Amino acid sequence: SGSSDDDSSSKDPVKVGIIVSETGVFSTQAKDFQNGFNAAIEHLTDGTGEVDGHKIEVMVGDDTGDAAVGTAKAKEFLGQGATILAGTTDSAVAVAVAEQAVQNNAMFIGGTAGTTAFVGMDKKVFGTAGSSPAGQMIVPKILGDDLKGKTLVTVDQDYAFGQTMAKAYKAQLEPLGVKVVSYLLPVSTSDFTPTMLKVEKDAPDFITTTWAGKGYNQLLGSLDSQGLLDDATFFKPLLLKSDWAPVGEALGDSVDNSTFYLSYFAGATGNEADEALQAYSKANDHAIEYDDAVGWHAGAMVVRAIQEGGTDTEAMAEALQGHSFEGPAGEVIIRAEDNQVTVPQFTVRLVEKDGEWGVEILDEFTAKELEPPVVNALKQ
Amino acid sequence: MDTVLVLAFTGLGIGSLYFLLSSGLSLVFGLMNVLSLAHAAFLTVCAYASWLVVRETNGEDPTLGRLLLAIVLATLVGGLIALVTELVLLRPLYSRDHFDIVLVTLGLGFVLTALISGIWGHEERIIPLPDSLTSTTSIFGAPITNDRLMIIAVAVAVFLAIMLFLRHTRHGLIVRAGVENRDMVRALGIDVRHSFTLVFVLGGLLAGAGGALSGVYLRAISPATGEAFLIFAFIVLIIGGLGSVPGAFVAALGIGLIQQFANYYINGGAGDLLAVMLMALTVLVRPQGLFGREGRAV
Amino acid sequence: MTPREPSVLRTEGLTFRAGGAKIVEDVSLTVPPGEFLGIIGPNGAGKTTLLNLLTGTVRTTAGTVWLGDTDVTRMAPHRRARLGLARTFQTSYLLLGLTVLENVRLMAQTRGVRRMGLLRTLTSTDETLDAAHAALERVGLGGAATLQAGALSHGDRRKLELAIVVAAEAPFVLLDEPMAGVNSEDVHDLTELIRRLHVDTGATFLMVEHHLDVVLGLADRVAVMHKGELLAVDLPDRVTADERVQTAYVGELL
Amino acid sequence: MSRHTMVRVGGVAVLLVVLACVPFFSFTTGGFLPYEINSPGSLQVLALVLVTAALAVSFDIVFGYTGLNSFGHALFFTLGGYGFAMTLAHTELGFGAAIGIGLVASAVGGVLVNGVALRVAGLSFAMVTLAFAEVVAIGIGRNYWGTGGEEGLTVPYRSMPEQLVGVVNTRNIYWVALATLVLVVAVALWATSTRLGRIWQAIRENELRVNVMGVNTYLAKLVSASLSAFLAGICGIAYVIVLGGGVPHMAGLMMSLSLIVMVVIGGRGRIWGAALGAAVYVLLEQRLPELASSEGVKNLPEVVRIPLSEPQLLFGVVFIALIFFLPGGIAGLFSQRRTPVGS
Amino acid sequence: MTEHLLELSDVHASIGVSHILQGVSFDVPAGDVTVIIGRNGVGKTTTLRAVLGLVERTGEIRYDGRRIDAMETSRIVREGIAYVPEDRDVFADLTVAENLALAERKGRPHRYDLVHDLFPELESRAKQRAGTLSGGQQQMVSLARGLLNESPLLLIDEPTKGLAPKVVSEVVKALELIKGTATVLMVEQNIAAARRLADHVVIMAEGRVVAQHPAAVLHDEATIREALGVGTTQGGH
Ligand SMILES: Nc1ncnc2c1ncn2[C@@H]1O[C@H](COP(=O)(O)OP(=O)(O)OP(=O)(O)O)[C@@H](O)[C@H]1O
Ligand SMILES: Nc1ncnc2c1ncn2[C@@H]1O[C@H](COP(=O)(O)OP(=O)(O)OP(=O)(O)O)[C@@H](O)[C@H]1O
Ligand SMILES: [Mg+2]
Ligand SMILES: [Mg+2]
Repeated sequence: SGSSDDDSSSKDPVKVGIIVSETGVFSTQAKDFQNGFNAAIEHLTDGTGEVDGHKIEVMVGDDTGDAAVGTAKAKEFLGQGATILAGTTDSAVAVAVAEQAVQNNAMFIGGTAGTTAFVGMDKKVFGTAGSSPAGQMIVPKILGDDLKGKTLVTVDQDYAFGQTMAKAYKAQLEPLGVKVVSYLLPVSTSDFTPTMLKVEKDAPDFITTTWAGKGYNQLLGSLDSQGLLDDATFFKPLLLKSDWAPVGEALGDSVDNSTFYLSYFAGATGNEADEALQAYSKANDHAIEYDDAVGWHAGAMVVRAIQEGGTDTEAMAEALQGHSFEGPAGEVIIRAEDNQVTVPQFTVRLVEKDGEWGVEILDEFTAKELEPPVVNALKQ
Repeated sequence: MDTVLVLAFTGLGIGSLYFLLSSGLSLVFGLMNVLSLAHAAFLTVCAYASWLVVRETNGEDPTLGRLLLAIVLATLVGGLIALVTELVLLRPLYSRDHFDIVLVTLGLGFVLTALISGIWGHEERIIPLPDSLTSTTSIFGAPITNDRLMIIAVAVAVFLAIMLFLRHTRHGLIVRAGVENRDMVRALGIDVRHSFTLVFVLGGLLAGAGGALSGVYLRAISPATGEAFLIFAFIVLIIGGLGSVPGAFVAALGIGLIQQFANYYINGGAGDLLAVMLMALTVLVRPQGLFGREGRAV
Repeated sequence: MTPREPSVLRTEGLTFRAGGAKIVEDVSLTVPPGEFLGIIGPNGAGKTTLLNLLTGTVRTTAGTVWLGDTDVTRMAPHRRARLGLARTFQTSYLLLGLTVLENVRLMAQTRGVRRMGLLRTLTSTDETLDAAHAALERVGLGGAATLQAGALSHGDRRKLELAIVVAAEAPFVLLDEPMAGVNSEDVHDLTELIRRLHVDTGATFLMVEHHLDVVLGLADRVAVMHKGELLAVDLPDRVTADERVQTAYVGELL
Repeated sequence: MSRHTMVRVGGVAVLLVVLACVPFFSFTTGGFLPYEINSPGSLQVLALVLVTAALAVSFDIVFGYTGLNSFGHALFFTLGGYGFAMTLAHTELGFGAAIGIGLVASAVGGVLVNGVALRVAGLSFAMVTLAFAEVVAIGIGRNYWGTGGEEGLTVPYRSMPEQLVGVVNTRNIYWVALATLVLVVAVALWATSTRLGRIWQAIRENELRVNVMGVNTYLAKLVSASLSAFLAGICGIAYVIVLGGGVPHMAGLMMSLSLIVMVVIGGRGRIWGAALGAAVYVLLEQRLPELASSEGVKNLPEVVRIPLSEPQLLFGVVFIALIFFLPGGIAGLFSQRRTPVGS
Repeated sequence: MTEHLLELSDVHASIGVSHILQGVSFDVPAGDVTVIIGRNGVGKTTTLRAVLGLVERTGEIRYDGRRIDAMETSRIVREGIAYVPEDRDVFADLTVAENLALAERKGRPHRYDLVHDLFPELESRAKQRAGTLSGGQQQMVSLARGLLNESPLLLIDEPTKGLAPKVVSEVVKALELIKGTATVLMVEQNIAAARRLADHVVIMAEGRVVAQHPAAVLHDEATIREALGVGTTQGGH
């Protein structure tokens, strides 16, 4: 990365490589992430795109959901002198890109990827989504008090994310006296009837799932049609808005006594960032999703890193550790010990109004309340 | 007892779906000796077709009538794509190595699947079902969802129809002979082209029905819908015996049942691995499959 | 594995059944080294099947096959071939996508090569090449060496089958209707070729053929098969004189 | 040495030198590659191209040369790559041992899987190999056996030789990829030019004929398939080195099927054809998204935009066109050695 | 009714890049048996296949006065031409009965009596898969398919090949019977059989017709030897 003194800007620019799945399975999330990111940069630099004289030069690459393409993109950007890489929803790509950043002394700020791999991975690696298991800290709060002797049934996909979730529920809830029964089923499961037969025998008080993508509709449908939700409380995280209606419909009448939680939706807090994000999105004709906030967090972290660290990645990373800031969903905390990023969450109900499904806030939980214990501290 | 019955019916349900998905493959393979790698893509396209029909005819309030209409139209779409494929892509290649046809279907599979994701994206699309299908019927006291019963009934009907077609028309004979020696069939005064087209279109219709019904079964579809079943269709074909429709029927139901019971009594997911193991065992012990004929003549 | 030179070829109670039908039934046959045995019999008598049983391309139901002192009944076809059993097929069975020369050369290189020899690279100056060319010359296909086998006419394919057997330099040669489809003038030439091969190599020959004059001209003895059974094995003129052979096989001569 | 051979050997030598020197050149390729040809981004893409070309060559041995329709080649690629990655990620055995384990895994897997699958022929063989490959793909997806699931399995960079870590060392990774290709091509060229290689070709034509010539055709096929599997294992290891970890798509159905596409595009049964087909394929796969997301394309009507943003669509169309109009693939343009003949 | 049921004039045929028939012209008189002889590889089979449109061909081919050289094979056959191919070409996977059933042409009587009379084997083996038949039995199936319909013109390629002597004479007798009702164009290597059946002889060499003779020529050793004998061993291509 050569410097050019005679440039109009007095200081070196900072190159940020954004890697997202513009094509492939996660293409909607890619747009959201970018929108949130750009909104944050615009808002936090007052539209200049400069921080203390450092111009933020953003390069965007499509990883197509393929780790090989993502890695090549990462090398391309690093080779061009990028000091920060950010983005992507696909865990396989995100981990591979983060690895490249680490090897090359660059900073990495993750996107919506559900992986836990970033926590404690390296000083310069940060998540933004407050991903699992941090996201699950909200669960005991949903379940309420006096959990002794209660039973929770979890149904998840049998792959890394689902397996992590199943473990997390056990670790978190069994000390509170909850009996946790976990079912891990193949991602390709298309018929949940046999599992439901077993769940019925467990006589659960609570049922939850993080099932995403193919099959969740079926899962919810059979929970309802087998009558399991008559006696048990159902809760689950909410993701894309386009899922709200199908989730609501699949649950039938049971939707009214089910609880959902999510990290952001437009207008969740009405704070400055929230307003700014909404304004920016409106101007750009973009419909806000939960992961617009994730992009915002990444943008805010980039701005903060440059403010404090200039172009020095060590200093950038240090500036983020232990830092907290106000995002569209409320205060975000970056823990110094393991770079755990924790975000606020909301519990909500799904309600249908005039054929449109929306959410009604039940409760808000600050990041502080939701911080998970340190499991994988950074090696100093 | 209830559990066993429910498991048996869900097993038969998924087995019937496997049959619907593999019957077209089996028919086309058995008669034309073409392993259509585009079959999975046909399924997907037809699943989307049924979704479009449901959506366009106001999916807000799904009724059984609309759904049936969607299934019928999707089936026809399957036949239509197959027709075009046969006329444009396959017909010019019959005089060539059979494998070239397999390759063309592979390419076509790429194209169709990519087209679907290009147009409608990768997200899942929901197929809303009427209550009459999502509610259950009690069979010997076990609650069975009606959509399963419908799929089982369709599978049995399709099986019988295929057997009738093979027994009572000359087309099966002509195509089998045509695969061996197309010139000789022509030299007997028979225009083989019609029969080939007909059989391939039948395969397409079956893919259409299969695609639409897998939408019903899964309640949601995505560009990967067809591909996800391909592996099971293959397993069914190998175990049942390549090209034997009764073999595919028995193997499909068998695999469906075994899968459900294994998933319940061993653990979720054991069924998939067990199915592959059964296939390996079949290959070792009886390479021609349950109903396959031993080695073709040399 | 021992034979790779003429020794006694013997079967005892050789039987093959398929689909409930007796196709070859209890055939016991002894062919002394170097003999030329003609095999005749009506269509479907089991002659080709007998050859298939000898080469192992069909699995024996009962009985035994010996090459010299070696019981080869359960041996795979390729192992029997390595013992020196070479054959032609009734309908040509060739590597149609390869050249005529490569068809023969493959046989030449397979013969006698030790396992490791398989890893030697082929060069254009290879002894197998000369052997292959020589074999092609012998059957009169010298000019067709570079053609693709698939482009040969029917009769020429029969000659290529013979060339492969020539290149095998095998002590046991099984010929299945070598003259079928060969034009009548070439029949004389090929008959002479086979006679010379037999004399030159001293190999044991078994030949199934419907051209009676060819069989009678070449064979030391003639075996007659009928409905899977061995009716008789005898000198050529005695066989043709046999009443049963006359009615079941020869019929009225044209 | 004949003149013809000398020209060929000379040509290959020049090509090798040029390829080896790529990291020292610095020019742009008009959008084919990102930035200068020796920038890390370009070298990375080129390394992927080279490794995939090697993989396609290994596949061509079994598919093009021996005529066995293997639909599960990705399995052996995965065994090598994951064997290597898992050893590094879960043990302290070190880099050398990891390579050894990767090689053994693909070799043993090759013999066992093909040993079973070769009991059936033709399209059944295709389906059986595919099913076996799917089991492994499923297992990896579900994070069985410590495979890391759909996140892949990152190789801890501290366990890799220093020379292979970091963007500055991308050129070394490029050379590893080039060496892999050279090795695989050399083995493939040698193997197919032996008598055994000729036997493979003959088996493709008519197995029974070869069998009665005295060849144990089952064994010959098994050797072909296993050698091919072993070479795929080598490519798997190189791929993991290039990517810095195992990724689940290595095992996927798409990988096996796209190998078929690559080899057919390049020309079945021609070593350099397979390599070329793979190169074209990977280059397009890597670079088309760039084109699709460029401003110029974004504003185009859908009929143009969709195909460009879905590379599979283009491959499919090109592939079909090739089968129709150029059955010998790209290599078929330059030689008529394998014109199919109806019988 | 024309005097010549089949007329070929200047017929050329190619397979791939090989130009195999290089201007074949001859006529097949109605009601008679015409036999083509010639060395292996001169194009006899290709000539029959050209008539049927089974190879790429140019030139003029008339059947019963009508041009058939642009017609699709199955059309030509339905005009009333039956074909018995050289390589038997039975459908190995189908049974004997199915093989025969495929040959049945609509609107014509099917002479199962004749066929079963000639080859009783086929009746008893109706359910056997044709691929498992012996070589000669397959030849019988192939002949039977050609004889099943009452076709005005029969194209027969080496009918006696691979048949036991007794069956050869039976086939010859059968063809003699048919001679009255149909026109036959056949390739035959068996000179004895040819002598019995032929009314006319066409001699081919190197993709051309070199002579057309009355049947008597078959008794002329010298001409026959010249047509079939010695000289270059390699056929034209
Ligand atoms: N699977 C089977 N089921 C019933 N019969 C069979 C089967 N396989 C072979 N045959 C019969 O076995 C007999 C022997 O056939 P083979 O080919 O040995 O005869 P061949 O003597 O060589 O006759 P040709 O002279 O016609 O070639 C034939 O009658 C054939 O129909
Ligand atoms: N597929 C092909 N490709 C190229 N040339 C071919 C092909 N088939 C046949 N030929 C050539 O065409 C010529 C004529 O073949 P044809 O089969 O008509 O000969 P024929 O006179 O019937 O010979 P035979 O008496 O051996 O049956 C032969 O020289 C042959 O080499
Ligand atoms: Mg025989
Ligand atoms: Mg001929």
